Amino acid sequence: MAFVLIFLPLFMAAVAAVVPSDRLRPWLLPVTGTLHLGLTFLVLARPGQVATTTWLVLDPLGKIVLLVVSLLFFFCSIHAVGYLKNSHTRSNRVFCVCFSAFLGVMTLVTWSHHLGIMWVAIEATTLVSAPLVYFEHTPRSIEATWKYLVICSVGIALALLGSFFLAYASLHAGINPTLVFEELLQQAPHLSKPWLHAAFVLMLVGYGTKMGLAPMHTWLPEAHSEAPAPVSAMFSGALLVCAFLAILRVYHLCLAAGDAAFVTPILIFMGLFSMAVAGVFMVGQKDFKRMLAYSSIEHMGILALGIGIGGVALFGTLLHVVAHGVTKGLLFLSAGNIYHAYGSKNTDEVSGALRRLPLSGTLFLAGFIAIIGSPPFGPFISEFSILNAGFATGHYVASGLFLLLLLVIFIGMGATVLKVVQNREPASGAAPQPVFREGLLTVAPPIVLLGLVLLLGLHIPAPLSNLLHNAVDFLEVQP
Amino acid sequence: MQYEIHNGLVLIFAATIIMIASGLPACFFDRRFVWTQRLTTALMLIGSVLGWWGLVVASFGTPASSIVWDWHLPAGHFSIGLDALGAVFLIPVFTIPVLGSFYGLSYWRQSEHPENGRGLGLFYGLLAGGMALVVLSRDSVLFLIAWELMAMAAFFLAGAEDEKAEVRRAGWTYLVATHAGTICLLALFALLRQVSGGFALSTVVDGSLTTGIAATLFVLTIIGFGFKAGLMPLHVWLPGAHANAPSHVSAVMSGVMLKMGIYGILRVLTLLPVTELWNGEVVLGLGAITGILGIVFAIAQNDIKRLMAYSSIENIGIITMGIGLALIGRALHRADFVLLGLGGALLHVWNHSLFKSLIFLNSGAIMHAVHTRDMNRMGGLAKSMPVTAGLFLFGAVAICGLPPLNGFASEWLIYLGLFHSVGAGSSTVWPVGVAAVALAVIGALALACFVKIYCVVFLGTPRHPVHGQPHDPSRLMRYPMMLLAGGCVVLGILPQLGFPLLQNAVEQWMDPVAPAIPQLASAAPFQWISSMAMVFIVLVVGGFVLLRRKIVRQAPALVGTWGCGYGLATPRIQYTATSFGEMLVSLFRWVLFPRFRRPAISSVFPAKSEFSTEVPDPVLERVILPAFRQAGRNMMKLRLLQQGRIQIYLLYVLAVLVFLLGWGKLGF
Amino acid sequence: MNPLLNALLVVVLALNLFALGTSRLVTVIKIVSLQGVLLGLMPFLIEGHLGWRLLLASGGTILLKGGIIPFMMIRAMRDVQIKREMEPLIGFLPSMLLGALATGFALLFSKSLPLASAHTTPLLVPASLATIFVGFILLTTRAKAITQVMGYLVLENGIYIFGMLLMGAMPLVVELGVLLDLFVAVFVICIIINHINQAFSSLDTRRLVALKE
Amino acid sequence: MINLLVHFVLMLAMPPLLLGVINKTKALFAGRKGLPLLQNYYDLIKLARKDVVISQTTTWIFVAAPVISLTGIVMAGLLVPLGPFQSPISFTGDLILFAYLLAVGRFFTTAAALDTGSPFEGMGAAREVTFACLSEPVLFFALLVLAKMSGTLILGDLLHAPLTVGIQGAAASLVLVAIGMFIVLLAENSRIPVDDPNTHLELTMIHEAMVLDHSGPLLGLILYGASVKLFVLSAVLLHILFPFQSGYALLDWSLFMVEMLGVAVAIGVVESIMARLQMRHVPYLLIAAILFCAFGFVLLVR
Repeated sequence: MAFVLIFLPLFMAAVAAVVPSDRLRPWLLPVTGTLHLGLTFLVLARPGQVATTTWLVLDPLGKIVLLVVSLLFFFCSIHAVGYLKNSHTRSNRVFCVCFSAFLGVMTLVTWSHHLGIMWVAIEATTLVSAPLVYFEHTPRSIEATWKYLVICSVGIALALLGSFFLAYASLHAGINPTLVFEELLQQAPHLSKPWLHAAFVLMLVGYGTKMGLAPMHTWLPEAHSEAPAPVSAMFSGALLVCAFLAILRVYHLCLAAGDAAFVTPILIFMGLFSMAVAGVFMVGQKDFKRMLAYSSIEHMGILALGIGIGGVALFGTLLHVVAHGVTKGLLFLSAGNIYHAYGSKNTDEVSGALRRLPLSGTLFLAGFIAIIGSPPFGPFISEFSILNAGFATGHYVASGLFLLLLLVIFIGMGATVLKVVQNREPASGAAPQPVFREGLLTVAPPIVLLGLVLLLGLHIPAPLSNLLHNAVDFLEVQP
Repeated sequence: MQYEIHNGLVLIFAATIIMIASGLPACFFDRRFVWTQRLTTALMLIGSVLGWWGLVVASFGTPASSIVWDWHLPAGHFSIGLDALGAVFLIPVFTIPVLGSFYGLSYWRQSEHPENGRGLGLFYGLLAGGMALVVLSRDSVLFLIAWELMAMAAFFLAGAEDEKAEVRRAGWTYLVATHAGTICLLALFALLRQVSGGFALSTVVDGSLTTGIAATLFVLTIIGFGFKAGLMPLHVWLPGAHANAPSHVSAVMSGVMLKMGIYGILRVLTLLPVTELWNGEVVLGLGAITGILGIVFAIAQNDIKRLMAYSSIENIGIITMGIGLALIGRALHRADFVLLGLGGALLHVWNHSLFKSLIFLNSGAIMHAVHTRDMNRMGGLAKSMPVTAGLFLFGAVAICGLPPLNGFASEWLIYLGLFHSVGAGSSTVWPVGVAAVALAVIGALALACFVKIYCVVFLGTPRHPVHGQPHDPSRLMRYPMMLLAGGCVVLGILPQLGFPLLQNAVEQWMDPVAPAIPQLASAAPFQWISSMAMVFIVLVVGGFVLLRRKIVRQAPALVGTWGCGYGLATPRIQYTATSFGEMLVSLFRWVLFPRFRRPAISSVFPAKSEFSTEVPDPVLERVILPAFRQAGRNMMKLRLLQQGRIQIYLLYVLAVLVFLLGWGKLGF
Repeated sequence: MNPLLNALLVVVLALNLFALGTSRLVTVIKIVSLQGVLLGLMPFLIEGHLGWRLLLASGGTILLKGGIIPFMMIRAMRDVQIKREMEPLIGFLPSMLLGALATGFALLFSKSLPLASAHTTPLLVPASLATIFVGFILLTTRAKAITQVMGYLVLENGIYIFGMLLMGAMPLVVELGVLLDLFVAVFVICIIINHINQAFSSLDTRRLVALKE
Repeated sequence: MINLLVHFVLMLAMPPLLLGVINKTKALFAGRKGLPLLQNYYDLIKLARKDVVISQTTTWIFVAAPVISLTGIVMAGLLVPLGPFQSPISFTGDLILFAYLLAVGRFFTTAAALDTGSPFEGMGAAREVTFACLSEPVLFFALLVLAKMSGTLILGDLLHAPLTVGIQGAAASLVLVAIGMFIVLLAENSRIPVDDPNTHLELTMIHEAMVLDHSGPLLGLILYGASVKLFVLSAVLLHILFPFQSGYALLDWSLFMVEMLGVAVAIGVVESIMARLQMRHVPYLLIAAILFCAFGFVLLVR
């Protein structure tokens, strides 16, 4: 099963590489997405862990991330067709190949239960997505790609060192060194503490770079703002979460080793710090795609905070993984439409989106209301339960700061969003030729995503909540 | 699954749903179909009628009727309930919005506002239904959902004309304020859940929590809901939003939505063991400050709708004073204080929703006639639009709390409570006494304020040529106002009508350990007020008729106003809104910070020039905005973190690594 | 065989300092490739015997780091016609001294590490730490894109050295995967470098500061 | 029953006499012969017979205002006990109604003034409402002191507090309250030093400026209402100044009338020996009155 899920997109990538027609090739993406989504549902339907080999196991955590990845890719692939239609200036071969390969390697991340494999897969995501960032071929996009490549590679290299430390911790404990997750989990209590802690820090910093925790986030705004809308959506909703999954692994080990007291302060600090940095850069942000990127940093911070608080907050955190992914997809896709219609990302040149693009503008606004965590949308439920957990576990200061930062971020984000959607259209017709029209392909995905966000806020489907509960139990399992 | 359905609750819930959905059908039709607006209004009407029906058949015995459904949220339950306290607040919800929506049929025609007409209808329904849901919900999460539904709908309503910069600014201020409030509420409910062990808004927290937690809960309640209610330092959003919203929306916002903040405070206070004296004194003082400053700011305004908005703040202050007195009563276990204070507050909730909506609708009619909100350009409208002028007079007299209209009834109750607690020699005599005097000052200032607005707008002669002949509005706009004015009269002469419900609500609010509560009717001999009011009306009408007949019989000589010998009196020399308020403004200069624009007299024969004053909101303009700008500037300095050098970025990674390794104290 | 291993490691450390000291890009590339080759040889010294798995892994390493990567880098360099690193953000001598300090620190620091008894004598741990530090120094002080890539490679080498400690832990597939990643990374980077040169007519990363707040 | 009748008669008939007494006193001080004591009655009768001149700018408010304010004042008078006797109407909380009935009159008088659109009357109206804002707290502090003393909320019993409860312990505050109330009496009835009833410089007037345009019966009603207001407020003041009771109705009534005339004389004396304050200094006087009464309250409850 794993191999099907992983190699299907890679195979499709190969097919895309040979398909000659620029007009037909994009349609391979939705096909891939649909098949992959279907298979994903089949896998998720299976109870408990789905083990293919000792290295490729889909545990409940992986299931959640896989769901997000596959779901988001499905919508982004549809949107991508419309997107490529609108920008038929250059060949989209590289785009299609890398985009579906991207899906393949991310699927690998979700399955991998061997930290080495996981490292390889995450490094691979960087490499295959670099050309996607570079799609526009503008100097800015080159720069973004360069920073993305170098910073992430360096960070992930550190994560490799961290993985080695883990293996060494097991070796030091007198077991023969291993990177297989199950074995580490069983041995967790015996692992040598110093090496385990060092490994945790290294992997937090390393994968945290990829996940976009401040201050290692520096590549993120650039990449998100320069990449095409569907790619940004995948980055923010799926890629970052894959890195988060890697961090969850080592977090899980620390929990199993009974080191919660060690990881908690670090994670809470990193989470709040990321939120604070995001807030600082969101206030007065003129580039609305950068603004969304910083909001991703903020939400990664919330995830870190959530697992830092731990315990009852885990459910909310995992729910937030899903809610944030869906909402951010909605936001990036609608923002992409707005960007296309105005040919600018700067709020000085973009206004009156509600008038020029009634649907996309509304979707963008709704997505904003959802992402700031106001009811009745999904993120509200997750953030509120994290908050409750924070109070329940006595992290009063952290919870207070959490709320304060939420307010700051709301102010920063709201100013930008309202500038975009409200007011009349700019007098100087900055509209690029040909004039962008909202097509079914570009508007339907965000609409459905909005429906999902609302659903998450009003009524979490039973299967999903079971999935989340299993994941929480899985995280809290003590060998 | 627990079912204790009383038909009343079911009807009201249905009404809520219908209201929420009332604007929806129109959205499926083209903006050219003007009849969709009538459809929306019809749905609002159906909803309100159902709601009233439900209120009539509902019984407020114990256990209070409630519906609980399981709900797939970590929060758990979809639980709604109805009790006397809720019913008190549901009455305005089912009254004002429907009137406003009829008014809107003529005031905000779909045909004249094609691009935002349907949206306005949609959010109008959401606002009304959301408010009803706020009152009904018995679960924190559901409450928050309803709360945010209401707040967001109000934002989109206030920002209906978002092509105007002023409107955008006002809307943004509102959005930030309401979100800040919501943040406090999140903290409040999270903390509440921790001490009460659940999200249910019906489990009373036992008194066994530390004073620190109790104080935190209390403060969070006051701040969180105070933002919505418009308590004084938190009122900053209110004037702008009310002034820039369409008039029937302002009517609903000011007449009903502000009360939701009051409702929230009262509802949460039923759950909290707030039994300390300082709580009550703080609320009382807050109310007094809100009342006085609110009305002082109102006097200083020249924009008719801003003035009304500030006067809403004043009335919220009066209501808050009542609540403060009730809290003091709770702390001292004096049932009569609670009865009079809370009874007066709740009665004032009704009264304010009546007369404030009346005058806001009225302001809409005025603006239709003269196309401006600046009172200095109005005048003499009583001749061209007599009905509007007459209706406004009802609102003005009522809002000053003058007998025989309803404003007096509620203020009288609060006065009674305050004087009682002074006479009874309770341990908080002097704050309460000062509060009583503050209420008196509020009354006097309110009188000055509404003499100003009524006379400057309707009496005298037009200060400025208006293009087109101003005239009374259409029936659709007149009838709702008439109904509201009628309400003012009825509640003014026969407030007893509401007593059973109020009594019920007060008894429910009072904590069970308190002594038995006396009957409101016995504590406040309203039959006297009623009879006095009727005598007063009879005497006045009789005297007026006689005098009128005498004057008509002798055919009075109609001449111009005597200019004290000055022959060339022009309308320009009349007292304007600014000049009328000048003395009071200068009395309160130390808090108002008025801005004068004086013409500079340059030559011997100076050219024509204008003198004007304006009083922007001091809290907003002098405290909050500067603080925000400063914070923004500092954040810009921090932007240097992201200055583009990849080498620096890599250093960050290394630095964090070293920092965390050091912090972790890995025991190497 | 520790003496020989340690000798190799000392050479690696020396190469680090050379890499820091030289300004000619070709030299840096050659130094790093030589380092890679040495690393490829070490497993034999540790394992002692020859297994096909070992051959494959080490052979891959030697081939990639000693052959393919330098080849690609030099080609890229020739395409963009640049010879030497310009004056770095901190001079060559200071960065050398810094590298020396880092090496010394690594040597002292690794004394205090709780290492398994088998790993106390060989210089593996200090060498790896020192190499990682040097890699960071290169990454953060050099301006030319190519030199930064070199820095990344040095960093990677350092981590590889640490990997020596636990030969068993890394299955072949993973090792090959790591190598593949490395290869693709360098490949992509070379393309990007090319484009950078076309777009900015220079490889000075200090010009890549358009994206900032 | 008799007392009730007497109450009505006195309240409706006596007020113009007070004005006469005030004028007489002033005249004596000025060494003039002065108007006859009953002059004000003659004026009222004359005005009642006169025709009305009405400005076109006015509306029905202009005509209704005098009626409304007179009604308000008279009904307020029914709540105030005269001397030691009970007031015709009394119920819990009527003290608030008392204050607000006076306020109703103020609302419509000022409205009528602005109805004419004349700058001078607008000026007067503005001053009237402004100073009212300062005299209201005085009245309420005074009521609070009495309420605290008597522990009741019925205006009648409340005003009788000095009589029934006795002034021991509250003497100091009562003195302060009396001073404050006297100032309010002067201000509310537009006497010197706040206002000058018979100046002819419109710019300096308050009450007189508001009625510039009223004529005939309208003016009559207004003047009469003003005098009744003077009567009522003086009656209130008297309860604090002279809480005496002989028990014989006749004696008490006559005593009360003498006291009233005494107050009138006192006002006259004040008006003769003081000059009118500058308009911008009036607030200080009223604030002083507020402080007096506030101190009285604090003294009582400390």
